[in-house]
Amino acid sequence: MTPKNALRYAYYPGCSLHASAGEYDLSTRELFKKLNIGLTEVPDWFCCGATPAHNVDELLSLSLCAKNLELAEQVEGDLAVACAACFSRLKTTQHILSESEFKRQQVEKAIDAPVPLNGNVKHLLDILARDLGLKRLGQAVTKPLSGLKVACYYGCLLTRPTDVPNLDCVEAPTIMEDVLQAVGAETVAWSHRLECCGANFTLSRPGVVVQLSHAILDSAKAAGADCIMVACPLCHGNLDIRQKEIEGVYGTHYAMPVFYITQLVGLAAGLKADKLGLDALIVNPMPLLKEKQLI
Amino acid sequence: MHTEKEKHTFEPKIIAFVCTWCTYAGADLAGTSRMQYPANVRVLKFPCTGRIDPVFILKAFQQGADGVLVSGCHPGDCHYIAGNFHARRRFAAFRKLLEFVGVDLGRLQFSWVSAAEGGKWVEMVTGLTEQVRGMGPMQEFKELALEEQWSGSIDTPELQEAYDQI
Amino acid sequence: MSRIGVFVCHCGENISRTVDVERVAAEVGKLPGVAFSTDYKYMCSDPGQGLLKKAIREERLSHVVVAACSPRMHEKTFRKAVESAGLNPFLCEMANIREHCSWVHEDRDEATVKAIEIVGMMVERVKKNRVLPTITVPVTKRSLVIGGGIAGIQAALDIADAGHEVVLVEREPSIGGHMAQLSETFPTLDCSQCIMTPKMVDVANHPRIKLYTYAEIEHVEGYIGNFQVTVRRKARSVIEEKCTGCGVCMEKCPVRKIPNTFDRDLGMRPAIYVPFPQAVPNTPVIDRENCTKFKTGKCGVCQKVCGPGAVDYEQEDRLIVEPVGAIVVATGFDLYSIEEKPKGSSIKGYGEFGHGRIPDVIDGMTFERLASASGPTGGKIMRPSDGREPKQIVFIQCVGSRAREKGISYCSKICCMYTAKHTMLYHHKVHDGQAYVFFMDARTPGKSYDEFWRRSIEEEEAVYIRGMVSRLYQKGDKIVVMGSDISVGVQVEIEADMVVLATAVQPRKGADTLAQKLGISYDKYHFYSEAHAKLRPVECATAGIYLAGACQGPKDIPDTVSQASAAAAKVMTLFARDQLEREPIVARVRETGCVGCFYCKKVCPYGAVEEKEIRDRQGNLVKVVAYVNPGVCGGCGTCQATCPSKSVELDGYTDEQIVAMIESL
Amino acid sequence: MTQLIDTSIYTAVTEAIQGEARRILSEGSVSAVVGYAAARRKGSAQPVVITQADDSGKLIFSAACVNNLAVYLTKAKKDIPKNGKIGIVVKGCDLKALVGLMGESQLKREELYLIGVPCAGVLASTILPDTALTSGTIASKCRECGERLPQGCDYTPTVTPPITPVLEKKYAAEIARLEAMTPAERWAYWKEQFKKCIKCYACRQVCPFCFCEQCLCDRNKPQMVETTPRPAGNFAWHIVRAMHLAGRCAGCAECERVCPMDIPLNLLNRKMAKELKELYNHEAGFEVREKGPLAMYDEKDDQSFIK
Repeated sequence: MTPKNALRYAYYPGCSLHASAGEYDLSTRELFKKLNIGLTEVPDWFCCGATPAHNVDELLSLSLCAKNLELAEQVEGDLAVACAACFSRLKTTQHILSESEFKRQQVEKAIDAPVPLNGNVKHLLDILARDLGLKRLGQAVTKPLSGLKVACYYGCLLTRPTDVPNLDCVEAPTIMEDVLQAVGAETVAWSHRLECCGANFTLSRPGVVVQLSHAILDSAKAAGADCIMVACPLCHGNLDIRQKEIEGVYGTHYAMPVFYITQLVGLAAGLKADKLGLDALIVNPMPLLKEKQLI
Repeated sequence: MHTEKEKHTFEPKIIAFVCTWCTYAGADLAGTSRMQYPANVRVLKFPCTGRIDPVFILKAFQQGADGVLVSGCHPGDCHYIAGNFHARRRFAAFRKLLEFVGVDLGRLQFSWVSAAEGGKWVEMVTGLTEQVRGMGPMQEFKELALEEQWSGSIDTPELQEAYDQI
Repeated sequence: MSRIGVFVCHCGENISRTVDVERVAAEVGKLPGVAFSTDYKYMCSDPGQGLLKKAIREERLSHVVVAACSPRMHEKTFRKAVESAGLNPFLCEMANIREHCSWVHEDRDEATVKAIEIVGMMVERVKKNRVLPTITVPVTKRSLVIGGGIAGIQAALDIADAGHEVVLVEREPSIGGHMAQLSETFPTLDCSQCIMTPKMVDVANHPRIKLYTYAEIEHVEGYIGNFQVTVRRKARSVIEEKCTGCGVCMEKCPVRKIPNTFDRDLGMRPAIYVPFPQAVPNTPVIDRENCTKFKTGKCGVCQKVCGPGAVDYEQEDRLIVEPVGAIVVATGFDLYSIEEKPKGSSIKGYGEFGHGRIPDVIDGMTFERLASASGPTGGKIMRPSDGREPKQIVFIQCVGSRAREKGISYCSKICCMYTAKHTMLYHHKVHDGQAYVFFMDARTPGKSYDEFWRRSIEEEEAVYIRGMVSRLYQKGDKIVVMGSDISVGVQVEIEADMVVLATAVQPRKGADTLAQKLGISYDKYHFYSEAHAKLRPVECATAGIYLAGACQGPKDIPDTVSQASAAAAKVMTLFARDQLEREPIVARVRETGCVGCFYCKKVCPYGAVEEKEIRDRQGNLVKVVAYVNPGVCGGCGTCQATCPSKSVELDGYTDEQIVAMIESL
Repeated sequence: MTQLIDTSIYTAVTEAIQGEARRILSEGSVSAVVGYAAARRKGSAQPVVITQADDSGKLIFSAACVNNLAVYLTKAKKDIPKNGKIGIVVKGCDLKALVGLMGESQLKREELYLIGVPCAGVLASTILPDTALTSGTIASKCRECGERLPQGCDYTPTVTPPITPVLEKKYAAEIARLEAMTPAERWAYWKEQFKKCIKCYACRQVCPFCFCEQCLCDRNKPQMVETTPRPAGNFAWHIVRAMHLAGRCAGCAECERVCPMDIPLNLLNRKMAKELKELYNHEAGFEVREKGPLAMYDEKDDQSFIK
């Protein structure tokens, strides 16, 4: 039985977590179970429209998010979001609709329901760092990630856009570092924490992605990181899946595993590799984890 | 171009309370620009909307006004720094009170008209005049003024006769 | 019984075309109290005014209503005429039957009826008008100037040269302000100190300037012509009258490694110091936070070596009250800092530029100190981190300015020009170096300004890149500047040795507190507000207080000096008279009715309401009532509308007058 | 269903008040204590001012202690000895009036000694004083009371805090009913109510906030408000009074209690309080404020009603 004041959330995984980022979904569910945080998937949720919708049709993109927000009202608790793009879109939608009465009316007509503008939308990081709290998170650690040097990669969406009330300081956030330090890892100071990986062009202009993601990998390596941690399936795709391709283009060698936040925190909380989907990562993390005696 | 003026059966009496620096000057500008508006409005000049006591609005209605317009400087433009900000709160509260005792707020209009907005002044005056014309005369206060209150009711013919002679 | 005269003007045909003026005069003539009523072609003409004056005398008129144009047009004219005929000018009112009637209506009948009502309303009003005496207040012909930068110095010198005493108050130990920190000035590249220091010396030597440095404004009371200003002279620990400025104390002070803020912390100074060698006054001050004597009680070297015995460790802050008639506020500016801002501040720092943690990312003022011949490096451009000469230098404009996402949307006005100057200074000193400038627009309005900017590109080889910088980060001993060049649409990266940020001009910290003491208004950034953006740009809405320099908005030196002289001219205009006259439209308190709830005081935008004690003959307190200072009252009447018992009344707009008007309708 | 309300603490409260009054009067720390004493009719109470420690035994507290004593410190204060502090017995609702008066410079906190009363409620004015306090006999204002334990007093008896059942809010319900009407219906309602007014001004006399020495409505140069008890004058009087109390009245409902014609006066005041809460998040009487909601402004205030 869960205690009365336990944390409970409505969970919006987003499309990626049901497809290419299955390991993010798996590790999230397992970690939250381990931490006694309730997650109930929003019934009938669908795509938030990121990232193409808001570039082509504002009403459509707002309505997609608004409808999801409305669906989330069925489940008790704030809305937990894993993907940085979904998070950014849902927050932005709330912001735009609370600023513009006109747009809100349009959207409400489109989805034929009132938009819940005051419901809290929270990224997993926020839940771990603030709702659960770094102290309680630290207490849940059974295997501290000591000796693991991690480059925390926020990407461009997690703290943006600037005018929407969001997760942390737009240009100099620390929330990822805070979480990882709480579970015993070492975080490196590096330059490309908030640069874009090029996700928007993943399919249309992969050359751009290779160039941008290369800069990120290069910078992480230069800062002495063993691995990169992300909180966005799109970033993950570019840094992990394309790593080999980038190495080929630039003639470099990184072998830099790219973890989801829930995977690293899960590891520290004592979850086994199979519960974290570590085998789904393209850049094999096992040599590194073995070297650091974390597995 | 002179259009044939429409004759109305009811000409409402509109009283406007305006500040001298913005709205009065805006009304002057409407004049110098030879704009046209209904002749129903009577303008009372105040230094600032901050000087306008809610009692004046009440008094205007009691005096037979069918509509009242209160107008001053836009926020931030007050010649006296903040008089219009104080007025804004005062009237926000007062109109709620009037509404609660049954005054139709269609008869009470507030606006910001700057010294450059002669057109807006015309719009405000014309709009309120037409709106009030549509609502008909403000009977409530006028009827009230006609009623008498005695310690007893007029229930004898003698009293009625005496009353009628007043 | 009133004997009111009504004069209806035709205004040529402007009124009489739509209003039957004769009928108006006839109808109004029937109103009780109206003794005389007539109409005339042009009331404002000489014969028209003559008619008015003659009627006042012959008909023994007590009040006058002129039905003509807007009072905004001719009220002064007719009140003057009435006064010359022996009546108090405030017994004359105008009925506006032109702008508000004949010009806006076409139907002659309607317009005539309306005109009759308007005039009738003013007749009822004028009956209640009272004789209002002109208010005069004496003028103390001394001026206070707050701030000893170039604005304050210029204003003080101008006022003092005109023969009036000036009290100049400066917060720092020396006057000079930011201009004293600059190396060379655009667009002529003359050395800032060379043109500044003679003016500073003039201030020190001027017989009519009383200079308080290391002093702040504690408290301000009073109103135009009659301010009482309390100045806090902070404890300097050195007696100014005794000190000869020999500097031995500074040489012998054992504490030597305190970063000098004047040099943007690049140079060091002792604990007893003057901020820079040309300081005025040349009297040192002890920095008590860092002095060993104050920290531990031991030391006392400076006192021992001081010949005249000027060092006084026991000195305390002193409060001095100065009576002045006018105040010039010239508190200047601060520079925006890219460091992380405390929580709650609406203005944000720059995380993308490292929040100020990259040592070779400096601001423009620090570059000025590096380039200054009297600066900490003797004018050599070096990196703060390792002292090397930067070979690739990047200047970034609009850091904080025009940056809505950082909370500032205005343009800081001076950065385009001083960045151009910086590229020139750099090129003159580092011949093999390359300067890059990231800019949004080059804003160079001003005499010889655009030519100057072109020169930095065409002759001094600065590379201007139109675009913004997204991020700076340290890579080895280089700083990587990631930016965009929007003219060609590409991302650019420059590995620089040093980055100079043209940070935004902001009002001085504490500008809001000072404004509250002075009772002047300020905008959301805390720049002080002028009375009118175009027509009264150096006056505050509060009478007797004037603005000079960057405290009112970002300004370069020529603009600052012009405004300072303008403010001085305003002060001299005020001082040209012995007494001030003002329109007697002020509030008065009816003390019998006042119960001292002070709602009036709470809403007064001018701070004109004071508390006044009423005592009986034995001196016992009967009650405390409100008192409106007529010198300060602006005449808005907000107090009267707020007073529950209507115990405060605005002359010229009394309840009686207004109710009479409403009842006439 | 009528519920009995527990007033058993009133005995202990009475003793505590007596003890404290005796102490402060005999110590001389106050020159007088304003409180309640038993009146002639069985179970009834009336305001009393005592200046001798020996009279402390007269003081009581019961469900019949309805009066807001704050009024005795304003208009009637001339009759109360001026030298030194004055002690006063206050219920939560009375305290709110005192707090308001402090904000309006009419009283000084340091000149008062506040004896706070934990209060389970008092009787409605229409109920005989000797009646038991129940959900049927309790005063309307007590139904919406949120301050049963006055805060920040100099002395508060230590008793078990009163527990009063949650009761239906009559004012809130009545305001909602009126708001749902058309303007014409509301006008008709208030016209009937104000018609009854005989201009006795009892409402003004009993109100702690009507402290003006000369009321605006008594002035005749100019006559802003008609003074005769005709409907027109009555209407004006009640509107002006409600406007003057807006943002100040904390709802002691004394005006309504003393009205001989049973005009629901507090309804107007509660309506204004509700509006000011919605507009400016202001509630009267919780802290001493330098400025009330109508003596201040925010540049961002709502102006949707202004064209």
